[in-house]
Amino acid sequence: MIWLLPLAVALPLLLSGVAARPAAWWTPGLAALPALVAAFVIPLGEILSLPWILLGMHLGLDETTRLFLFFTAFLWAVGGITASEALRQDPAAGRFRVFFLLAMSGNLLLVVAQDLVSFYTGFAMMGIASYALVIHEGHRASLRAGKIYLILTLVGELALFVALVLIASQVGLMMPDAADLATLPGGVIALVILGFGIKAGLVPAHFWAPLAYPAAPIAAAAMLSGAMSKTALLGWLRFLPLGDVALPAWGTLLIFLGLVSMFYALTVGLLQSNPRVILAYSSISKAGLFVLVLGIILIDPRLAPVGTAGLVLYATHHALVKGGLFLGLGLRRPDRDPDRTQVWVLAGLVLLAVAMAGGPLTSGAIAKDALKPLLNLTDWGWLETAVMIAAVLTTLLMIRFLFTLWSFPLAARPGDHDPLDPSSTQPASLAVWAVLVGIVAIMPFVFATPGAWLTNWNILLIAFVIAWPLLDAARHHRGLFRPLQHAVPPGDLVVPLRALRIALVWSGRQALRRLARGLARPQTRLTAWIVQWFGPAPADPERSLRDWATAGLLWLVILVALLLALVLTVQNP
Amino acid sequence: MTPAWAKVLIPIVLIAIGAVLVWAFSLAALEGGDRLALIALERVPESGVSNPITSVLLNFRAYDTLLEVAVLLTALLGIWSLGPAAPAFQPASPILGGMIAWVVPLLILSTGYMLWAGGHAPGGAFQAGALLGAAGVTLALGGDASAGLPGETRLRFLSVLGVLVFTAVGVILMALGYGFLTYPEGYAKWLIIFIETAATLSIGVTLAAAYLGGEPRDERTSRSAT
Amino acid sequence: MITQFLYGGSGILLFLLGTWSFIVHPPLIRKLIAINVMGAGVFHTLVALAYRGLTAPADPVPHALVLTGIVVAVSATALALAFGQRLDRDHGSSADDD
Amino acid sequence: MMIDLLALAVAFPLLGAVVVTATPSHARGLGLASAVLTTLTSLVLSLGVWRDGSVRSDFGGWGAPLGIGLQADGLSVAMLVMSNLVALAVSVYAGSYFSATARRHFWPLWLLLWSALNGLFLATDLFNLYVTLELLGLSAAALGALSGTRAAVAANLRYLLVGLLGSMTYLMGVALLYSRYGMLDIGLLAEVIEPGLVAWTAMALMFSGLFLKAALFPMHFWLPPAHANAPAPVSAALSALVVKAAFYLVLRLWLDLFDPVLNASVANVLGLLGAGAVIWGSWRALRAERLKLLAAYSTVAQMGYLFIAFPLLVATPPGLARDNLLAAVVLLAMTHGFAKAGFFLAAGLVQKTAGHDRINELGGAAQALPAATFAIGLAGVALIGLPPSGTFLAKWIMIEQAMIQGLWWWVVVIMLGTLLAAAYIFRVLGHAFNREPTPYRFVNDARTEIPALLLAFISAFVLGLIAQPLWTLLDQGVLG
Repeated sequence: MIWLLPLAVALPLLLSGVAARPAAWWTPGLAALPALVAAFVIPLGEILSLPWILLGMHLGLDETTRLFLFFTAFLWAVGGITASEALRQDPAAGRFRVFFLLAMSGNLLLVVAQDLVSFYTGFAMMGIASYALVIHEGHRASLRAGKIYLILTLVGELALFVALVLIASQVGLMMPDAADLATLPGGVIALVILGFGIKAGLVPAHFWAPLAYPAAPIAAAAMLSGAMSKTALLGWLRFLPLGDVALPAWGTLLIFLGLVSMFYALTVGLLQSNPRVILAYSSISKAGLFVLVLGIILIDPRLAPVGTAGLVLYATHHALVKGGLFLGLGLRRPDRDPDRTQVWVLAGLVLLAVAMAGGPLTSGAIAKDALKPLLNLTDWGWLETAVMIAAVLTTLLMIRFLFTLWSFPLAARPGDHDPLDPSSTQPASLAVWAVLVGIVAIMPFVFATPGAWLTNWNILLIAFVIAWPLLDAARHHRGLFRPLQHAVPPGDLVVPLRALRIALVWSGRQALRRLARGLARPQTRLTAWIVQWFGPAPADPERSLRDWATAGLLWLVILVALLLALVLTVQNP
Repeated sequence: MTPAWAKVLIPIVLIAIGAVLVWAFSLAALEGGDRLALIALERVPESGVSNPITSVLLNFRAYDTLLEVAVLLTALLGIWSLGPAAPAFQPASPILGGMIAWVVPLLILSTGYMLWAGGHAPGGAFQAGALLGAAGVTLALGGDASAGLPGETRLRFLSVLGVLVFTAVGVILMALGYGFLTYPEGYAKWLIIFIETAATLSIGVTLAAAYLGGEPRDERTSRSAT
Repeated sequence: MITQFLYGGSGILLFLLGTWSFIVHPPLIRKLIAINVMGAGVFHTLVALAYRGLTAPADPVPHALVLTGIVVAVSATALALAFGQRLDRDHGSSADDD
Repeated sequence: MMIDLLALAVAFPLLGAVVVTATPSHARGLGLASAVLTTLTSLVLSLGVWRDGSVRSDFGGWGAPLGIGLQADGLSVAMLVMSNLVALAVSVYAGSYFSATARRHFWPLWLLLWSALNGLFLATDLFNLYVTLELLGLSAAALGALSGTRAAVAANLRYLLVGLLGSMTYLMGVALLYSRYGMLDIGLLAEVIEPGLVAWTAMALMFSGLFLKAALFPMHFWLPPAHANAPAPVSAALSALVVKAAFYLVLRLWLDLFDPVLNASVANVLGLLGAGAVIWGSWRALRAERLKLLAAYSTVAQMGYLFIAFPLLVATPPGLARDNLLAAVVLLAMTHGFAKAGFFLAAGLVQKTAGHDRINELGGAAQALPAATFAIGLAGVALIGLPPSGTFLAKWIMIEQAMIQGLWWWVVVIMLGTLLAAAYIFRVLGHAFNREPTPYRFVNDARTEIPALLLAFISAFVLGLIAQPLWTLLDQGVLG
């Protein structure tokens, strides 16, 4: 039975080899199915060792990763079916399928991997393959988004690589548990936070997300925000020393980072008008919530069991709901289309948005409930209030999202299924999306007791009280909020970063010019001297190396250096 | 453009290296002793030839020599790959032509002698091949565009003959159970002469062809050129 | 012994002269000659090593090595000359400018 | 009947060269046949070493010190397998790459180069190595000039001369060792060599000669023009195999001959040069305007990683950790061999289709050749060191060892090189993703595209995922 795990990882990898052919349009839809089955049938705790792969591959499931595997595989299956169906007309779909399957394989591998190397392998495969998904459409916007995504991803992966190697060299084990991690130096913790923080979209490393989510085809955006961003949480759960030692300084830092992420993303998100960008900022704020809870656990390790379970439940909820919201966006058609199914799509989207806001009787409510004990137990009373305010803002953000469903124009996008084409229908995508919405709908009744069902009703109420007059005002005075709408462009920080670069270059040039003016006279003298004694300065630095005498002298010097190194060093006995 | 300081520095560094080299070689020469001389000289009688240098070249270290013939072939092939040959020299004047007519046969005769002498005295395939090559060069200087070399097909065959015979002997001996380039007792002398003859032909042809430079032309054109 | 040192020492001197010339003289043909001088130096040194006094026969191994080395050096020189000739023919000018 | 696979690994390509020289009209068929035969021989030989341990064969039956022998141990066999598989792929590719006239020149020289490579990996005799190095250098320079352009001829003449300078210096070191110890066999010398001026001078001479041939920074100046101007299959072989052979020799002498003589300082000199190569080569690759020049500078950088291993090797005490480190170095060299060959072969296709290889204008050609572009991407994965390539595993082990030994500055260099590599690879790949229609036929020309793709695939997936046999293999040789 355990052999289902390598099969689950290998199937998408193998299918990616043939997925470029037009005849293989169905591959993304089927590739995740073994993984989905595996999530249900593999016994926990059993580990399959494949010592001949990489530095020894160990696959297995535990309580946490079973849920992760479930929602990851399920999302990829749904997304895969959507992608198969939506992109059939796209001439470049073959390329998309190949990278979609590679990213899928990487994501599944990192979930089921028990050792460091396999985890990183999956993580890197997923991250790099997604680059091709982000830039799939090939416009300027997507190329720019892809570039920023790629740079941040590579930085994150490099940080993580160093962190994992450091863990391996420090602990001496390829499968460390929390107790082994207790003695990690601070640098490693910082690298782990940075490496996964980029993937999760933690402020200030978040700005790739609001650019990439709207740029990527809808199925890819759903996977990025639903499945892939959750790998960061899994990574933190694995590689932060949770539950064994109290690290109050790091905990405080994480709480601070989390709060900043939540409030910053929610505020900026409210000012957006593109529903996909709004969803991106919602994801960033949720990453903030995750980090906040992790910080609490780091301060008080006794909370680890409760906190971990709560986080995993929250991640499941968020992954399904966020993935569902994106996929639902892809199923939207213009209002003038009298299709009855559109009513159901809208109903589903509303349900998912309510769940995202944590409305009663939804998965959001039970997820919030699961995290409640942590917020209550900490000494900081104001934290609960802050989280509550964030919840109100989240609700407002979801209201704003639903509002933009009507106001934001649905345009034909080359990568997506054309929403304006009335003849095109996506029966399979609709069906699997309906299943997804159904699962979200029954989640509260499966995972929690009735006490949790109504957790958040007061917050929802407050939000509506705030939203109602605002919506009313907006309806009566069109243009009232328009100045706010474009106050912050998607990808917020990119803009000041670019300005900073321009400013730096400009001021650097100015400084150089001033320096040059100051040095002009002595410099001419110096130059003359250098020209006289050292010959003209080469324009191409490689040119001087290609000069035989310089190269020859360097070579002789290295010969002498070798000799000196041998002669002058006292030999070890 | 070489910097002036480099021109000063290079001799200084080289002199330093030279001093170390002389010192190291003095140490080495003093402590070196007999090196391989005794072992080699002791084994010469078993090698099939009485000239110790030929024993080393064609028996003890025959593999080196095989690769060396291959290096020669590589150089020739490299030269051929660089394009056609330079135009031929002017035909020799009658006096020079007469001398060439005398010298070339003499060179070829000495080639045979050199080859044979290598078994017991200084000489051998390379010296012999060099003489043969010199014969070709002499012809070329006298205005023979093909330096007395045959047409393309035969030229190609002759130029690889050395490597071919050398390797084939090695492989066949191996197949017979003696090991690669391991001459069976009693046959060593004849095998060495066989290999040396082939090598001499190849070396001579290669040197002459390398002197001409350029690809071999096919037979008809080369004949009409001469 | 002194003869041997003289031979060996002059071999090293040749080697160094060749190296110097290879490095400082830009024309490729001079570099090629320099390489051959270096080779001559190495072979000289090797031959000096073979000397074992007036009475004992010389060590045949260095002799054989030198013979092999000479042929290799000749081959390399021939190829390099052909390269140079090709460059000359292409441009009519010398290949020294490299 | 006795089959000496060691001798055959050298003799088959040699005989093949003879045959194709004599019958140029059948060069392609006979050449390919010898290529297959040689590769099979090497594979069978390697399999034997993998199962039963190292083998040695003494030619002429004299044995060291008088005679010459060949020896195959784990290290040499690992390089042998890599170079023979790469060479086979290059042969298949070259079969349809060259025109009929170029083919006549390519095949004999190529097979001679191949026999030199095999001979070099199996050699045990210092002077024999000199002859092999010359065979390698001459055939490589001649092959590099096959494209016939003035730039190619000039660059390869320079390469030839630099190589000769290196060989002469190496030979001087050999002469010194012979004069002191009176033997040339590496194994026998290793037993008697002792620290002292003679051994040190010999080591400095031999290593500095080999550095020239390995294009170690700053002696790399000849490499980019020579490799970038050669025909694509030749560039692949030069970059993937020929410089690697010089590195192999440095490693071999380091481990087997000079082990009692060397120390940490000299390792640091090697490491520093390697670090310089990583940073300078990567930077130049990032700035390169032409695809093949980029690949050539990337070779300079990748050779640097291999030399960074020396200070780590010296710092690590003998034992399992050191064996792992050594295996990592070999894995790095092998992966780079496959990756760089695949990269050059694919780049050659792109160049042939586009008529040039200026990176900024390659979008259309890359779109027309999805398989070649994919091969460049896969090879890029290995060059950057992304998982699951062999480079990734190698870097993992090297960094782990460096951290354990407290040598963190090498980690900084490796990471910096990785970032730069990612930058220059994605600079190329970025041009492949615009919206031009991708043809349905993924492979346009199987003879040329499949070898490139296979090599790149091996480098990106196979070597990393199934590295265990390599560990077993290396246990049979230098490590055992």
